[in-house]
Amino acid sequence: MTPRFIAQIGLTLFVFVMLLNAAAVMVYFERKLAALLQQRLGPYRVGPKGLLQPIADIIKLMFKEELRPAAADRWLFALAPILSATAAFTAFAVVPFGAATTLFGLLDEPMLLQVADVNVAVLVLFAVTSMGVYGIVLAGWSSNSKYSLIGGLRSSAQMISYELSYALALASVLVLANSLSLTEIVNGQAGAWLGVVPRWHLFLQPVGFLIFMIAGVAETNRAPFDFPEAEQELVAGYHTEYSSMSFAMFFLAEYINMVTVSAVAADLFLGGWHGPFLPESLGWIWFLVKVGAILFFYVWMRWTLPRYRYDQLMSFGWKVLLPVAVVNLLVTAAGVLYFGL
Amino acid sequence: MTAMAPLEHYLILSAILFAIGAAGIFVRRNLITMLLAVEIMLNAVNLTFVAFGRALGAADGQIIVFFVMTVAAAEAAVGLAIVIALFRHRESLHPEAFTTLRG
Amino acid sequence: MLFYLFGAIAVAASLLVIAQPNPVYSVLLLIASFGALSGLYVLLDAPFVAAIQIIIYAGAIMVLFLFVVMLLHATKEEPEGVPAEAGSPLVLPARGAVRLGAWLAVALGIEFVWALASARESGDFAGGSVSSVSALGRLLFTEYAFAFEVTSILILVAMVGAVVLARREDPPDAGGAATEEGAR
Amino acid sequence: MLLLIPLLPFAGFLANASLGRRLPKAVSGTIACSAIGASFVVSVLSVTRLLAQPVEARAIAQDVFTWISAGRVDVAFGLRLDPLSALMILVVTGIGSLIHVYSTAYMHEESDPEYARYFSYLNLFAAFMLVLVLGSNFLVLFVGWEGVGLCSYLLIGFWYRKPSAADAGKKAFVVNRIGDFAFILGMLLVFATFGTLEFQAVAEQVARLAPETVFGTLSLITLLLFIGATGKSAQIPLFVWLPDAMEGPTPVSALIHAATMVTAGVYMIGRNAVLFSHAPDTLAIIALVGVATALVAGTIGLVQTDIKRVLAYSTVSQLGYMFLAMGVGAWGAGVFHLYTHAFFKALMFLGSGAVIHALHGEQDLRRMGGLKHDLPVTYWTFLIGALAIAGVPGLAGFFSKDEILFRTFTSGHTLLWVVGVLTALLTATYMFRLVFLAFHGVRRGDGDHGHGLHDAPPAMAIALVVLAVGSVLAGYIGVPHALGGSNQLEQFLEPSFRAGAEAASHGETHASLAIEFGLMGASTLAAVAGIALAAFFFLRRPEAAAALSERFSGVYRLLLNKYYVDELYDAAVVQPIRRTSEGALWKGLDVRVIDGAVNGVGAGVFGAGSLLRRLQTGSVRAYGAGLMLGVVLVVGYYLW
Repeated sequence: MTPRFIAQIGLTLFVFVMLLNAAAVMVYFERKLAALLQQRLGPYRVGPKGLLQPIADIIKLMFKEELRPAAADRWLFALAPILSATAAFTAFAVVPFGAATTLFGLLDEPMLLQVADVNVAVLVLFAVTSMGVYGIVLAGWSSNSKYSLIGGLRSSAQMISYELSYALALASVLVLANSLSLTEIVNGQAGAWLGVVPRWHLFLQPVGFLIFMIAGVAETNRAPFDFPEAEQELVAGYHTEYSSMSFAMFFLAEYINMVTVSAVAADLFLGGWHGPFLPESLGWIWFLVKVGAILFFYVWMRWTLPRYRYDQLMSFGWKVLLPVAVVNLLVTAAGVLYFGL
Repeated sequence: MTAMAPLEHYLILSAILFAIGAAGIFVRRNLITMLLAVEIMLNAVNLTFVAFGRALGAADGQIIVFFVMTVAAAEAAVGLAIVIALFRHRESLHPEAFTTLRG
Repeated sequence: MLFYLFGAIAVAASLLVIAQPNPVYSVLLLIASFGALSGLYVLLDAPFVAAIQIIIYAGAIMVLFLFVVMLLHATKEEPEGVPAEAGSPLVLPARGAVRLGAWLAVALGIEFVWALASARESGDFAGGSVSSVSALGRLLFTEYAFAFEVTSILILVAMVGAVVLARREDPPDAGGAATEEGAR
Repeated sequence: MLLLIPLLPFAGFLANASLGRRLPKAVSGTIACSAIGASFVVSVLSVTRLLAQPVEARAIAQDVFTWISAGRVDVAFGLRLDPLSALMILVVTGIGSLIHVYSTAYMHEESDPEYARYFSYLNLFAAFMLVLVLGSNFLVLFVGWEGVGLCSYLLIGFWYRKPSAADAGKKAFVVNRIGDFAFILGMLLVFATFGTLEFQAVAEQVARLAPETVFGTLSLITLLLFIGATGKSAQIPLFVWLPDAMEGPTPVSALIHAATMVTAGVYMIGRNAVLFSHAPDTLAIIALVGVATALVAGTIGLVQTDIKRVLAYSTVSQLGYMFLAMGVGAWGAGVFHLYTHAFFKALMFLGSGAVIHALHGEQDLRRMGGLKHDLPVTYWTFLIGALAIAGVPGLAGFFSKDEILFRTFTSGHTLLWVVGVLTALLTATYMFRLVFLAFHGVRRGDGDHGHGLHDAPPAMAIALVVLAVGSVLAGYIGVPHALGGSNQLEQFLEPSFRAGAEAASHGETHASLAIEFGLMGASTLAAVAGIALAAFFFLRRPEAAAALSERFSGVYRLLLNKYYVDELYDAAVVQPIRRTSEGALWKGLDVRVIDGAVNGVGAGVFGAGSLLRRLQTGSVRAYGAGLMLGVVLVVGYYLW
């Protein structure tokens, strides 16, 4: 039981708890922000300024009855939310969120603020994300309900379609950074050009960033790409038949996925924990600020833009986004090759 | 890294998986499951490639796995498209339902 | 040892793939088997293969299978009721062929294991490992460049073929799932 | 540099063949003309460089690439410019350019794609012809030889929708193939005998041998080569294709079937002068064949009614003259005649083309007449050509023809000389028959072409005038000593007819001036008499000609039907082959043996298949079981 081992376990637990918290905070954040955008008050009864609302929500969900349709496939119906949530949590494991630290000298050598430092982190991220599809597909199918099935199929088709553009946008960053390790990619963005402009990949990859954000929104099934749960058509999509904690897990997964995508975007394009004014050891504050900004953007979009039509989404993904992503990757590769960027 | 299992064990595992895949073709009466059995066989071969590649210290084993996966993807796409087309004609996935071309 | 854990998972999952009748479970069990294989690849110092095993096999190909299963509602297996056509003695009755084939598969497995067991030399992992993705990439785009290009053509052909095969004769409804899935 | 000469027209061919369909006529015509024109310029530059070299070593060689290198065979794709080929490339590119220009107007009524096709063929022909004359060995020459044959076929059958044109093309091709076959045999024999195909090397080896007194290898080689030449140059017995070749467009007849391609045989003999001079037997045959062809063709030309056919027989006849010259060893004289003939015969073909053009396709002499007022340019230029070919003193034909006859006489072939003079008389007669029938007298054709005849358009007129000037002046580079000249051309060509090392041993045979003037007088007399004869029969008393043909109706019909040669060939060669093919090969071998074998195999396969198809159960798993069985057995075998 070396200190390092203990620190690693502590870090893992910390991330787990923080992700749970993040989901709760996001719920509050979203409801408040939505209210603001719609000129309402939002939750304000539970606790000061409604701050305890998420806790109330959780308690409510926990005490609800767990329902299962009679014709549902028992095992898969139970497995689906677990898969979803597991994939969401696991994906964050490879995302670094702060500079290496010795925890105030407790450790002999610095430890990365990242649950698992894998040298093929980006690939692992993909692998885990692609597993998330199964949760949704199985939820849709095992419910044995047409709303769920259509929602599940739509969702997975959408995720698979946009995963390509997502991956290609990411790949162009990989080409720039010449590494598959997220930590290395972040460290490559330290410093600034001419002392003013941060060396973020955002400035080298504006198109890539845009593609990444669009595909990220579609990946997480958020508005304006939230067909799987389009209320008007599908009641609530793949989780129509779910209730209580199973539903909570899907809910959790969705919010954690948002956080993950935001965190990855911050790492890949916005320089991660690097930023001016703050010492390296407090870099995680920068990281939180950046993730928060992207999350704000998410919520803002959801309450501002109308929903697309499903066929528009698919044709946009295959006929516009994917070609643009391919061209972007080619141009990036050519640029790296000829200008040695 | 802990001590690795000997190469033979990887190969035996691969042989067992291959046999399972081969048997699957005959045991199941569903075209889709039969295709799945083919995938098992392909993966058994992949395991052999990677194990041998590791044993010989060469990267070629991994490269070939890459190609096998590509071929598997193409095979799955075309195979499943054929299954869908067949299903439209016969409303069945039973392999013996498609024997119109027998001699 | 992790090898035996993963190996056992792979064998058990694969056995269940072919041993139970519901294709949805088969697909999921196969994914589990792939996960175990991916673990084995990590043990073999091939993290890249492990990752693409999950991304491509489990994440893309198996989704395709799952879709087709769901699309065709093929959750139940049909009975082996198709009678073998009465014909000349040369015809192998389907039932007999099936039984023979299954036993032959077992025989093949036994042969392989036997062959390995009787091998004179014992292999070990003395050779160094090549786990760097850039080394693989370099090899792929130099020595195997031709194969790589040919594979890309194969994929293109497969894609076109799948679209054509899965297309309905009547005009497809907008965003029909079948065409979308066939295209992948 | 040398390579450019054939390459430029070839580039023109590629351009017109690939893009021509979509180009307007002006563009494709310009491409073709500038390609051959540029080739002409390059040729002139090359010849200038050649002239700058010392007389004895005048040659520019270029090995483009190693073509075949296998064991003993080592052939380079070599080009070589020496005096003989210099003259030839100037003729080919010079006259070729004029004919290209002429064609732009003559072919103007064709559609754009057809127009481009025509010019692409014409350019391709020029390219091959230049390869033929520039080739430094037999094989390269043969490439050009076959290439011009191909182009000739394509251009004769240019209007392939007309059955007669398509047939004529096929006939030319087939007849040429017979000659080519002999040529290939000769070539192989050269290689077998000398171990090389280079002209220079062969000549040097031959020069060391004594001339054959009895018929031997050299004679056989030269005879085979000569048979090849009779095919290409339309000599007895293979001359039958040339008159039919007149189905092609008239400029093609002028370029290919009068000025250049048909002289390839003469050129080839001249190129191998050393070889041929060592085979006196062959030379005798060549001389005999030449003079016989000249006479036969001349007599046929006397009665033909198609304006182009008359010219075609005239061409055959003049080619006979050239072969006569070759046969008596007067290489220079033969090539001289080749060169002057190119001018006036091209001129006359183009003139006849202008006539046909003006009359909207009318080719029958009996429907012409009186055209000299309507077509003055054509008339005067044509007249110059006729005078030149007839051998009227002062014009090109006189010098060259006289040179041939003089050399024939001085080499002791008095009989050949007599026939030659007779033929000269015939030449003058039929040529002026043509002139008088077409241009003098009154129009005998239908009234519908009566007015609105317009003379040659500018592009055609330019070509005619330039060629007419050439027909007058071309002879002056070969004025014989007797007339105070120095016979420059012959001296210029002399090195080409000797092996490199051989000294100029046998100089010019110096006959006495009296004999030379006498002979000149005789041929002049023949020319004048011929013209007078024509004037009498076809200008003064046309009915006398009719009466004459009445009285000798047998001879007349014999001549009109070209001595029944085509019919003879049909009965002797074509029909037997056809009967054998039909009776033995088709109904016997093909139907019984080959079809029987094929059907038998089919039946066998069908029988085996009907047995094996029972294995085809249609059950995937049964197939799989079979596969597994095989795998298990094979693996088991190796384990055993």
